[in-house]
Amino acid sequence: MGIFQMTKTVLRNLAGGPATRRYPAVPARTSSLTRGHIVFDPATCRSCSLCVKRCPCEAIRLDKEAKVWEIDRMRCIACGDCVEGCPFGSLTMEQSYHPPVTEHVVERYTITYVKPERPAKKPAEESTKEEGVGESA
Amino acid sequence: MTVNEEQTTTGIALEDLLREVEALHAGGYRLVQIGCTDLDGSYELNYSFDKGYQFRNLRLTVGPETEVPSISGIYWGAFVYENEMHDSFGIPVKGINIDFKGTFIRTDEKYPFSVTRRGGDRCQNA
Amino acid sequence: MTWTWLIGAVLFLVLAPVIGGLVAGIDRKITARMQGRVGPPLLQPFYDVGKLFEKESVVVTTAQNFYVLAYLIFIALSGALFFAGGDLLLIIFAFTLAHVFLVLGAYAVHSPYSHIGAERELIQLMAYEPMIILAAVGLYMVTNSFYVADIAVSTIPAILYLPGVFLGFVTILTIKLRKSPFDISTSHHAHQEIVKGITTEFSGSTLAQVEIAHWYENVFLLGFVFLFFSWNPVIGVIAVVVTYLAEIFVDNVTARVRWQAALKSGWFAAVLGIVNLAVLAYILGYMMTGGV
Amino acid sequence: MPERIIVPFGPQHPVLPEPIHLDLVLEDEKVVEAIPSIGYIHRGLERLVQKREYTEYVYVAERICGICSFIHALCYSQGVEHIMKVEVPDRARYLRTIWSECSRIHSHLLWLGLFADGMGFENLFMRSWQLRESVLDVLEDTTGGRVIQGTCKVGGVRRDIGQEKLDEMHRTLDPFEQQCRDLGDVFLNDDTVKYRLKGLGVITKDEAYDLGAAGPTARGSGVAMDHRETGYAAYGDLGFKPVVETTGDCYARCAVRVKEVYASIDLIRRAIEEMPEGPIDVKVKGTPDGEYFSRAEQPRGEVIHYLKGDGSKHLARARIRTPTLANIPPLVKMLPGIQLADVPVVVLSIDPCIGCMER
Amino acid sequence: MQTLLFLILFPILVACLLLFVKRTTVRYAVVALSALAIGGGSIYLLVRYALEGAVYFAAPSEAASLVMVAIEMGLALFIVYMGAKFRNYLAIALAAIQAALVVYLEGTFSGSLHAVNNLFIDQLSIIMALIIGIIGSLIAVYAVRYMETYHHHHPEVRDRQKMFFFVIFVFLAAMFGLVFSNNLMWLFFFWEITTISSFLLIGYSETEEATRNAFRALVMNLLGGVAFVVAIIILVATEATSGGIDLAQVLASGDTAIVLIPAVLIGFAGITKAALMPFSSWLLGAMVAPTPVSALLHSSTMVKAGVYILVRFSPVFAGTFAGFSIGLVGAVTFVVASAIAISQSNAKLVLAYSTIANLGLIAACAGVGTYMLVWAAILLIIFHAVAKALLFLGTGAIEHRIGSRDIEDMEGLIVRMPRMAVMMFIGIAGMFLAPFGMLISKWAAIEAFVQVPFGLVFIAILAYGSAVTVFFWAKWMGKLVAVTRHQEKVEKGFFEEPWAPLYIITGLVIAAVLLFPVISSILIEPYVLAIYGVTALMAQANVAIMLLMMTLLLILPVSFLLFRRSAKSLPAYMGGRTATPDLHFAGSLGLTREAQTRNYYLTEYFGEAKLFLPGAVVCTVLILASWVLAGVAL
Amino acid sequence: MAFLKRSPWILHYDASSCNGCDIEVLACLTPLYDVERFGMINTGNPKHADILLITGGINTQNREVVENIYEQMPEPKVVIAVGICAATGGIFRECYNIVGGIDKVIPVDVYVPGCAARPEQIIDGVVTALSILEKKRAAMAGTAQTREEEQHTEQAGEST
Repeated sequence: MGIFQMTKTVLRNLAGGPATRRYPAVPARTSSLTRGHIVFDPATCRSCSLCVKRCPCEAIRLDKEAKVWEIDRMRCIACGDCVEGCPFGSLTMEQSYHPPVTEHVVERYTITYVKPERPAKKPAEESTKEEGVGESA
Repeated sequence: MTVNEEQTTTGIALEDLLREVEALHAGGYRLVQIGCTDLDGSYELNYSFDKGYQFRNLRLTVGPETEVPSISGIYWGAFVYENEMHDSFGIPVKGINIDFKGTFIRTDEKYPFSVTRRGGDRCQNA
Repeated sequence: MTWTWLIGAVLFLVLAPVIGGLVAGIDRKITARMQGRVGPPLLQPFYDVGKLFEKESVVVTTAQNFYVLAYLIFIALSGALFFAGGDLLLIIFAFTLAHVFLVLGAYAVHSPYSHIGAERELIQLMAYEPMIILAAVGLYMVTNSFYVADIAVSTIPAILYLPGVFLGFVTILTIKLRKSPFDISTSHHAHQEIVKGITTEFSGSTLAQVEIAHWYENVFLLGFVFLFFSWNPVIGVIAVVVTYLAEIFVDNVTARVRWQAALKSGWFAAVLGIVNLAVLAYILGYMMTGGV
Repeated sequence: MPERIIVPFGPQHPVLPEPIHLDLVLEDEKVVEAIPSIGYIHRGLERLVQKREYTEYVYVAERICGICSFIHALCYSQGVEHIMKVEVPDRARYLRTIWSECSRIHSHLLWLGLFADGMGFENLFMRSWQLRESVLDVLEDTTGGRVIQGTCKVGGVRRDIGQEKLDEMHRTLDPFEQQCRDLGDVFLNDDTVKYRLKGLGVITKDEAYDLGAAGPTARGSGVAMDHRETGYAAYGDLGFKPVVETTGDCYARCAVRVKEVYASIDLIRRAIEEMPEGPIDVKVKGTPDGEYFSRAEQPRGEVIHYLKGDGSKHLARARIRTPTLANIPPLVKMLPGIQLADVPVVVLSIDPCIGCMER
Repeated sequence: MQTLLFLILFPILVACLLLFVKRTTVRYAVVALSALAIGGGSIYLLVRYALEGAVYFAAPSEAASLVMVAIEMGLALFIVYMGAKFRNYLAIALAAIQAALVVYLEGTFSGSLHAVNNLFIDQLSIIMALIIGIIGSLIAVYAVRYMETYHHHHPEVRDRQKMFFFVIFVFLAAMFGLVFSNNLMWLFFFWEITTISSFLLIGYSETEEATRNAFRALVMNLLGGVAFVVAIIILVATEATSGGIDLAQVLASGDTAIVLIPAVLIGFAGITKAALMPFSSWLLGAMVAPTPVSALLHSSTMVKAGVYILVRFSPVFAGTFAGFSIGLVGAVTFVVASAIAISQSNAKLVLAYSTIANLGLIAACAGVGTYMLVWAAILLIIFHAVAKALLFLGTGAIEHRIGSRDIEDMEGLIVRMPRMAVMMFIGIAGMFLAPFGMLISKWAAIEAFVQVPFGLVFIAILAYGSAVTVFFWAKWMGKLVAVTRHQEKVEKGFFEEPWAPLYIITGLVIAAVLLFPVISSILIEPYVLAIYGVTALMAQANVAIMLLMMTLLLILPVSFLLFRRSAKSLPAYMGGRTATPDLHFAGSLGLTREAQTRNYYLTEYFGEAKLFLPGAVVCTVLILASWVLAGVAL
Repeated sequence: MAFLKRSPWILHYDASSCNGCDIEVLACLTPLYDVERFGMINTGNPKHADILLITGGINTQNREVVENIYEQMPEPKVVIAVGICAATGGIFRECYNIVGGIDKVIPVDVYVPGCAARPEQIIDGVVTALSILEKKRAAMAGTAQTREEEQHTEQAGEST
């Protein structure tokens, strides 16, 4: 009986109701690993520019002078390499994706991280110092 | 890695190409691919064959304007690779059975991999 | 002559688009459910047509609009004649005329895809024409009249005499409703080798007209189905509903066939009808001689 | 004499999700000549090896194609690993196998859906894609991406799958296989499907071999050739027999893919069962110097990444030969003589992945 | 009676006159004037006799009969001569047999070869006379200019126009004689004249093909002629019961069993003349003749003589199995010829096949022969004659402009030759679309067959046949209306066929639909009533609906005014390929190709090679069956 | 009279994408996402389409194809660039055969980010596009109306 081979599926579908995830009403399905979009925390970034180096598609730019961190959402492939590479946890991968836009603009953040005034003994400070040197150079 | 396949690469001369390919064809090899690599000032052509996961590669080095004979008379399906070779490297291939005449891969700049061009990529977004 | 026929015609002209659109909406909803989807809103066909009227008018040649308008008018006319109780054969011929106009519209635009669609539409026309004529003849043999008005009020359960004819008619109904496996000239969803076939070049309000004509046509065809059961209106309505559901079901469980199979199926359906009618003629002849 | 119908088929065409163009010359509806024309989505990403570091190029490699994405990355990584003589940890090899097979199932289900759509079987299309979503859910849960996983890297994998998740996957495999078998039954036994597929676009075994056909196209013609037999990743441990059909028509190619779905489910099951413990990657140091023809079995057939490094951070040359390119000659041979209605079916029967092919 | 004689003799006079006219303009004047006279005469006939029923005239008999026998012998000699010249011995043999039979007839039964009334007229004759008088003479007028152009296009053909027009007018006279004869000997004489005319005109171009086809036509028609003579011999031999050679008496004869055998034989003659299967090949071969010949002889008039005689005898056929069998020959021819027409792209061959098909349909009606079917058959004769004449003439005119008679080359005619295209459109519509004539007749035929025992066979055949018909006509129509771009207009040319005949015939196609209730009530219904005592009627409501449809069709083009505004024009969809307006696109391999559309011919399924043989075999068997059945009835 | 918002018919074209976004566009049609809920139909024919969904960047070969398809769509119409390749060329931006995003050839109304864009994102993109579509329609109706009014006044002027 090969004519109505599909019958089983059709009947099951009719009986079982639609499988549709009613998206706008029900939030999108994500998992803990879902790579949605990158969120930048200007308060913790120390302008190390590791993220810029690691980004395989040059979506991130950093102007150390102006203390401006930019991300072009229209270049980002959300691979998460920058997140893995960021030593300060300034970058996080959100599970929700970035909404569509009607105009192509580069997102721009002014880095608000202020070097904490602390005695210069700890290694963390060393590194920031180094960075600072790099910046000036 | 547990890949149990051996790959052999034999360098041959241009005039031996058809004879060698004919021999492989007679030996029951199938054509896997024809590839091309741009070296400085010349091209390295790889004719790859396979029989029972035994990989054999014929290597040919030719100059920029050297005309290469088509093997599509032996392996009918070779035309895709030969057209590709012509369109991206500018190597003239003689006697392809289905010759797309430069329209197989149409690129913004002609022969993007050509060694004689070497002006760097003219990419608008670089 | 009474005025009742006019009422039937006017009611058809006014109500058929509404009913046809609703049927299309229900169809899409049920189809979606059969595919495990939610499906569009019930009124979606009306939104679609409304949308099409809002679109810019784009043509390949202005002549195409003429043919589509003629198609719409003659489809409406044949349906109106049907519900006015007219002569079935004349209605079928008017119906054919309407389709020829649609085909000509597709020819007129002179585009490869429309052209192939038009050829296929003609093949379909050729496939279902014999059966639809035989259906009319069958109803005549049972009720002794070609007039819908007479057939509709006949107290003879036509279906009992014409099971083969009805089966054949249902087969060509699949062609007419443009349902899989016979949606070869154009289909409701465009994933087809000839894009949208016959309607490829029709857009905007012209496409809306084709759609409305299709609604008219469906109501007319369902009316035709009803004729087989008209001795009992309740059963008739149920039969129409069941038939349509069966069509949706078949649409969902089959692949599209090639034109050869469509033609063969249509003609084979007609053979079914002929066999039925031959048996019927034999029985009628027997009854007559028996009566004498 | 104006004897023939000439129709431009594509590049934009509803049955072809990707652009390919055919000049169709028809007599009535019989195809007498069909010359394909490609190059609509040629990007030139082979050249990108010279701009991206060899480790970063994995991201490009997996975007050669959004369907076979994982296996492209795998093939590339294996090539680099071979050149650099990096030994990948066992767990990574198993994880790679699982993801490879997941993407094979998702690709085949996707293809079955498109194929059904090409035959005008809308409901079957919907059903195939509905099933495919459950594979995508697994992929998203384990890698974070639905179609582009981004987990393969040179030296191993970027993510691990926890035991809990592995158990869950193992549990859901049985019902999933049942659903796939129900779906497969329609493809293999439905009359209208058989009517459309049997005897269509026949390529004999010799022809297939001689034309260099790859993957299910070759296996549908009886050429028992499947690169998983060479035992890369964990295939060598798990053991594997290629699925072969002999009639060489569209039905055979369809049957091969249907049965490969079952085979893949089985492979995943065994991979989960035999999953070794251990690290998932090794640190890769240095730069590649040397060349290698890395080969792997994609859903569409054998893919070849020819990689050549010159000791710098950038590879000197990557040449990617995708299965679709190898299947173009058989396609050109299949087209003449069929009906117009069958053109999409035959074109789809080689499972063209133009994105791969054009690079 | 004077009118009758005028219509028979006047064309002969004109014919003789035309033998001496060389210049086209003069010839045109002569032909146009005589056409006016002949047309006028036939219309007068309508006015004078339409309401009178059958009227019989005792025309001079003795002398005329002698002249006829003499001419017949002369013709036989001519055929023998031609046969000898072109080595066609079959033709010689048949002509000899026929001549021998005629001599035998004259010698043995000379006493019985009298009819009280040699000429007569009734409504059927009037209809035929109108077709001959109006359509025939219009075609003759058209032919004058056409032949001039023809010779311009075909310089290799010897200019024998004088002979051509002589034969044309002799033929017209013979046709009139044929439909007015009550004496079967006379009828047979005129019958033979038409055969010879056809032979001469088919062979006009004197090419090998033309000669071969002319002989084929001749041989097949002579076969029918022999059957005709045999029928007359039988009738004369059984004069007491059958009524002899007086047509009216034969038809009125009480002993139908005896009359049936000659009727079947004459029916066979009709089948050959109407080119039903298996004799269809002569009509197809006849398409080598110049187009006006095809229009006049091979669609509108001469082949109608075949079905005319069948319709005449249908009261005899009615209710007999022999008649049923003849009807089946027609029906099978209808479906097979229609199906083969699908596979043809040559316009004239399509027209020829469609002619054969429609003659088959008429024969089917006439063979079964109930009153409704006869009514339908006569309707078919009228509508077919008008529409087909238009189509043939149109095809001829188009061929001279575009240099091809292939339907594929007629693509976009609506742009290139708008007026011609509209006329062709109307002509084609006349052949198969709803309110137009042929379809009404088919509809009537279906309604009639339903009431006949075993009519189901015919309905089934008709159902398939008309489906097939729709296919091949509609695709031709489609070619005409395709709006192609960048096509120069070729309507005006150096050689102008007169448009007037085309316009008039187009008008007639439409008028036939609008006036068909009148035609039916004045001419057909009285005829059927007179023969059967009952008649068919179209329901008033249906007539009204058809008129409504016709009106709609006439009004609809006005809607073009609506569409002129605001629509944006875009090129056709080409799969995303940019294409020029004339559909050239950049194809594979770097070639520029032109998207082409071509109709489907489905040769694999409907080809001549596939269908002709089975059709011919079935029809041959049916013809033999009709003889056997007639014999059994005796 | 905003039928347009309830019945957006989409046309999908793969400019030079890697398939990732394409299959996600197609996935939108399938039971789990079922965009037909919003009246969306994936029509393959530009002449019927309201929304053009393009994936992948522009190259020399497909530039004229994209232009052609866009031109064949009747007004009002919107273009959605799906995925980052369609927006800027994405990861292939630096390939020799990529000219750039879709907006190099035709005006783009909505950009959907993502590599590959997820079905939910595409749905959101279409929803964003709908309001633009509606605006365009209103503008079109407006101009048509003013044109008619102008004609009326002209005629009135002539008659007086």
